[in-house]
Amino acid sequence: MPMLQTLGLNKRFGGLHVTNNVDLTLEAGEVHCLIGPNGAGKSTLFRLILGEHLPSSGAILFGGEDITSLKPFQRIRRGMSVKFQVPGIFKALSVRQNLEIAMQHHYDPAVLAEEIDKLLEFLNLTEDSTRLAGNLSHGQKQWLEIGMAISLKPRLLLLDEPTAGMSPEETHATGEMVKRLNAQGMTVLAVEHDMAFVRQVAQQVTVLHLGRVFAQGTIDEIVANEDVAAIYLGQTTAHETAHEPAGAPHA
Amino acid sequence: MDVGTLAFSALYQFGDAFAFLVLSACGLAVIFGMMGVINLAHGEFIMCGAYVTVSAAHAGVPLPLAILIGALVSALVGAVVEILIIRHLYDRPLDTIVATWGLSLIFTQGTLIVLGSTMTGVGTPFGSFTVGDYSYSLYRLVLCGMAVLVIIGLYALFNWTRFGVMARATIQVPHMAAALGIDTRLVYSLTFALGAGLAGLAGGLYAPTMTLVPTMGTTFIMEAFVTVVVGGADVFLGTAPAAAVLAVVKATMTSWYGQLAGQIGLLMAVIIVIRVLPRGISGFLLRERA
Amino acid sequence: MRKEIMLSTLGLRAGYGGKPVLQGLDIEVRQGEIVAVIGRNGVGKSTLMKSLIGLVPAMEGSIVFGDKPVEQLSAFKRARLGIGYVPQGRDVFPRLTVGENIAVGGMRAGRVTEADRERVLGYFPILRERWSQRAGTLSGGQQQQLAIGRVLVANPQLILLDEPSEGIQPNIVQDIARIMVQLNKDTGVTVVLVEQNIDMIRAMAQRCYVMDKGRVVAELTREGLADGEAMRRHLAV
Amino acid sequence: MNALSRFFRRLEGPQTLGRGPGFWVGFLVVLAGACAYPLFSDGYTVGNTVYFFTWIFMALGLSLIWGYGGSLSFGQTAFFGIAGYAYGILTINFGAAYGFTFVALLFAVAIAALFAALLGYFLFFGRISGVFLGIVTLSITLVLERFMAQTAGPEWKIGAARLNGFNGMSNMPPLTLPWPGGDIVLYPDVQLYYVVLGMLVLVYLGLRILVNSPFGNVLVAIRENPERAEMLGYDIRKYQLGTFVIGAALAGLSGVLYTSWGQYITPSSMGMTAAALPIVWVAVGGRSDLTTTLVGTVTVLAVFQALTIHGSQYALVVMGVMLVLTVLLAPRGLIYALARLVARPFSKRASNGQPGDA
Repeated sequence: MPMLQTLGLNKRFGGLHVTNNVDLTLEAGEVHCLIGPNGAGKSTLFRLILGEHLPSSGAILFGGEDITSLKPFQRIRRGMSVKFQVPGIFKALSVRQNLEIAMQHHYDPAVLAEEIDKLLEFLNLTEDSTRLAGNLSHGQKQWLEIGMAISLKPRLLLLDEPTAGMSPEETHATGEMVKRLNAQGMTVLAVEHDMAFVRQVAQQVTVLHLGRVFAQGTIDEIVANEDVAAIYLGQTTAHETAHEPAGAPHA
Repeated sequence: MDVGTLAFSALYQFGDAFAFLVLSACGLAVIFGMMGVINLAHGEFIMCGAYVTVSAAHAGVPLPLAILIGALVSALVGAVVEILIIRHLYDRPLDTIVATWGLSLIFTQGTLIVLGSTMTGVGTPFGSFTVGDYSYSLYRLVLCGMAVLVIIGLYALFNWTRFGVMARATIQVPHMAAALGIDTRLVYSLTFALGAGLAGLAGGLYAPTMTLVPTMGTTFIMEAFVTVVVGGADVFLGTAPAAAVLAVVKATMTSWYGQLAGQIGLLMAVIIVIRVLPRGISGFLLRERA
Repeated sequence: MRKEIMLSTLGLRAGYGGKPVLQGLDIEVRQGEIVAVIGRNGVGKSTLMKSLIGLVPAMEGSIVFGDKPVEQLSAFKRARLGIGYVPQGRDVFPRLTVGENIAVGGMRAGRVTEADRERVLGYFPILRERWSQRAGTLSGGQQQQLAIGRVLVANPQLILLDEPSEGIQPNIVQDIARIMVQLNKDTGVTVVLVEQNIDMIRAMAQRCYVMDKGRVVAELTREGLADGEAMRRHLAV
Repeated sequence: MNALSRFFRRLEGPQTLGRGPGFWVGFLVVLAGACAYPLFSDGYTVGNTVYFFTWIFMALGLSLIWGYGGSLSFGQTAFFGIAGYAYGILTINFGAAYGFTFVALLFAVAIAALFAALLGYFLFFGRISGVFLGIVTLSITLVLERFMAQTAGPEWKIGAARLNGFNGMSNMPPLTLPWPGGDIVLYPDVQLYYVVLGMLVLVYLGLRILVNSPFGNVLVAIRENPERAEMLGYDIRKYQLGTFVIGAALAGLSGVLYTSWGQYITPSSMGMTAAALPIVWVAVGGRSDLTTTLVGTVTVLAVFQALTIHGSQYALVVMGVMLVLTVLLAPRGLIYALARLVARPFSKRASNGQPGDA
């Protein structure tokens, strides 16, 4: 049974058709990346899956259960977890408190402190545990939020641009972390721009464009796809032959 | 009583309630719609307009002019308040509520200290007329007309003038308005002054119909709040329809069970509307994103 | 190409809160140039545009427009000096009509003259068709044309164009690129372009700055722009 | 045993400013001073001091709702009034024998809490927040005041209790302790002082435990970032509703104590001015901490009373000015700002000295 399935998902805002008949299937245990140009509807699809928006039509199945009309916290309790693009952390609280709030209902109070310590170490934030989360560096904030997300021990982890603003080394480290979590059995859906990251982690890639599923396949299939190149990746081969814009000035 | 007089009576009650709701609320709605600020000193701007109007009338100024002076003085006070206080709090809406409440305390008590617990009013002009067995105040009809005029005037101001278009642009996307050369701070100051001025106008218009006491603002604010909450952020799509709907509720409840019932009816209406349409009538009409 | 410098920054540090996103950034744009700024997501390209127009405060360093330091001026004053800003995501006023949007754009120069309006409509004829429609109901491509037309109507000397291709169909992207080049030729307007779409950069830009971590780390000439390998490396695609 | 010690360890934690031995020594000194105070004063003055104390419960409740939870309620005095009237109606009808006044106290507080639960359900489950919450709660308070103000006629009575419209109810029995050899009637005097002081200490410590518990963690998380809190699987509406009810119960407790202290309650205790006062105390003190709220409330009340004695008219003007200035200059509260200033050198040393939290 697929971990997550969207069936004919549509979302309109006023006159804008942001998500257009999207069918997406995530098999249990895979890392699936969602790519596409800015404004392709990735974030909206993400929020539909989370339940922050309700779809105009269509259905969402999670582990076979219809969750289309469930509230976000109910989906979280069924085993989803999310890391947002802009780190959604509690800025005025310490790093430790952030994790405590995330974890307090999932662990026995007797071992909670110990579990927090373990996670802090995993996130490389041990030395910053008493700092206010708002004072962390950008990358550290991203890490903290990933930590809060995985501390719920989700079946499905949703990552919205997890490496935005990270250096190449940090990006790579994040990729390794995602692979480790996947090896432990976690299914991951990531929206990402950074193709190096996608190449590093993805087993399946879906390209969204203008709210529709434009292409789907493995990373190699996607990279080889000329249509994808035209709208998004801008591959040189495709570009220099067929896609020279009409008005380009000549050198 | 025949059907005609009955209908007239109902219409008169409705018009009276509608005028009161529109005039109480429009100043609050302009400020809320433009800046997302709920001005808890709104009642005190109304009181200010009423006091200035009556003082001017006592000094021999004709009533219409006196009302205008009342509105202008309120607008001026509003501009000063915006510059001294509100301007610094735009990113903290809850604190703005708290600060304007502080202002409300200062104004109410300050007026009590300086002018005493009550002020001699002016009589209601125009007298009355009878339809069937009942007599009606002509001035109430004037108020009704004024309410309609205010709505039309605001519509014209926001749609057909340079300031109006600038102001609407500023509400919708403030940073972009600034990036296109609009002095958004000035727009905010003027808008706040406009809202305060409209409150003053309401005060001036109702001054001849009520006793002037420093706490008279509280007579208006509940109605004003309720109208704005039910209407949502848009003055035209929100306040006017909300006032119409609420006027029916209020007029019906009032004529059946008395004034308090009218207010309780309003309160029930607001709780129900807020539960069903969290962004008010205009939010529903516009179906804004998110 | 004329030599006068239209816009320059020196050691510009800017950003929100404590930590600046721009960390000592220097650029120099000459009058009549179209200069692109490229770089990965999150390196501060949009912050640069916002700090040039004044929506993000400069903490340190200078921004000179023409011969006037502007880093202390608020956004509306910079706009009135002749900087036109077309933001990422377009930010048209959704509940104003197309005509009203154009009118707001013209306000810094007083009223919109007949001639200016016709000039803009000449470049973007679609706006004439949609003149009394609410801007929020336009498609992305139409909104982008409106956003450009809205600054154009006030005859700016410099246009800041932030990711104009974002979320727009390829053919309209090509249209916009063509029109901008035409505009540049016709009026000599200077353009700073932030973009990720390689086609668009090549179609428009005469020169290109590469940004990383809030600084300029490389500069590409027109020849450099043609080198696909280098471009892809810098965009890290 | 383990669970119990964990429970008491929550007396201090990241959600409360005062911690460490220094704070608790100070706390005990102040408490000892408060206990000894009646020895150095006369019964009348002590009775007056109780008047101050009665308000603090409402302030602490508002601190919980607004300062910790981030929802601004202007309706605390509505719950205050409801409980006050309920106490009056119950005790006038059933008298004070057999400790019934304390049963009435519990009933009155429960009625206020029930009303809050009903109202809160509509508000929070309708996702009302921010300024709207303030407006609706204020409107309800004002309508309640007007309702009570028009109950002057003889038809407005419940059992033997006349509501008396604008003049309010009076002559209900004060709290009465059943005691072998004769009930102790708690008039505003030393005995009442100790009873209320005891309640105050219990409520204060109880709230400290609450805000440092998992519940308090979630509450603060909702204030900081409701979306994230929801994405951690918390039904934030339930937490907000729970907090609102607790805050209302505390306001109700204030209402009962006030009513029994002065043996009267009037509609104006729910009016615009009355509703503004809790906001002033809590905002000026520092809403996001229980201790600063408590200290702030006592301070502002003392200043207010001093002003009232020396120029009663100006007291409210000064309150208004204080509120505006606090919002503009010390948004987190004056006492809070002071406390941070004093605590800074200590907290630095603490965080350097011992890694992890204390």
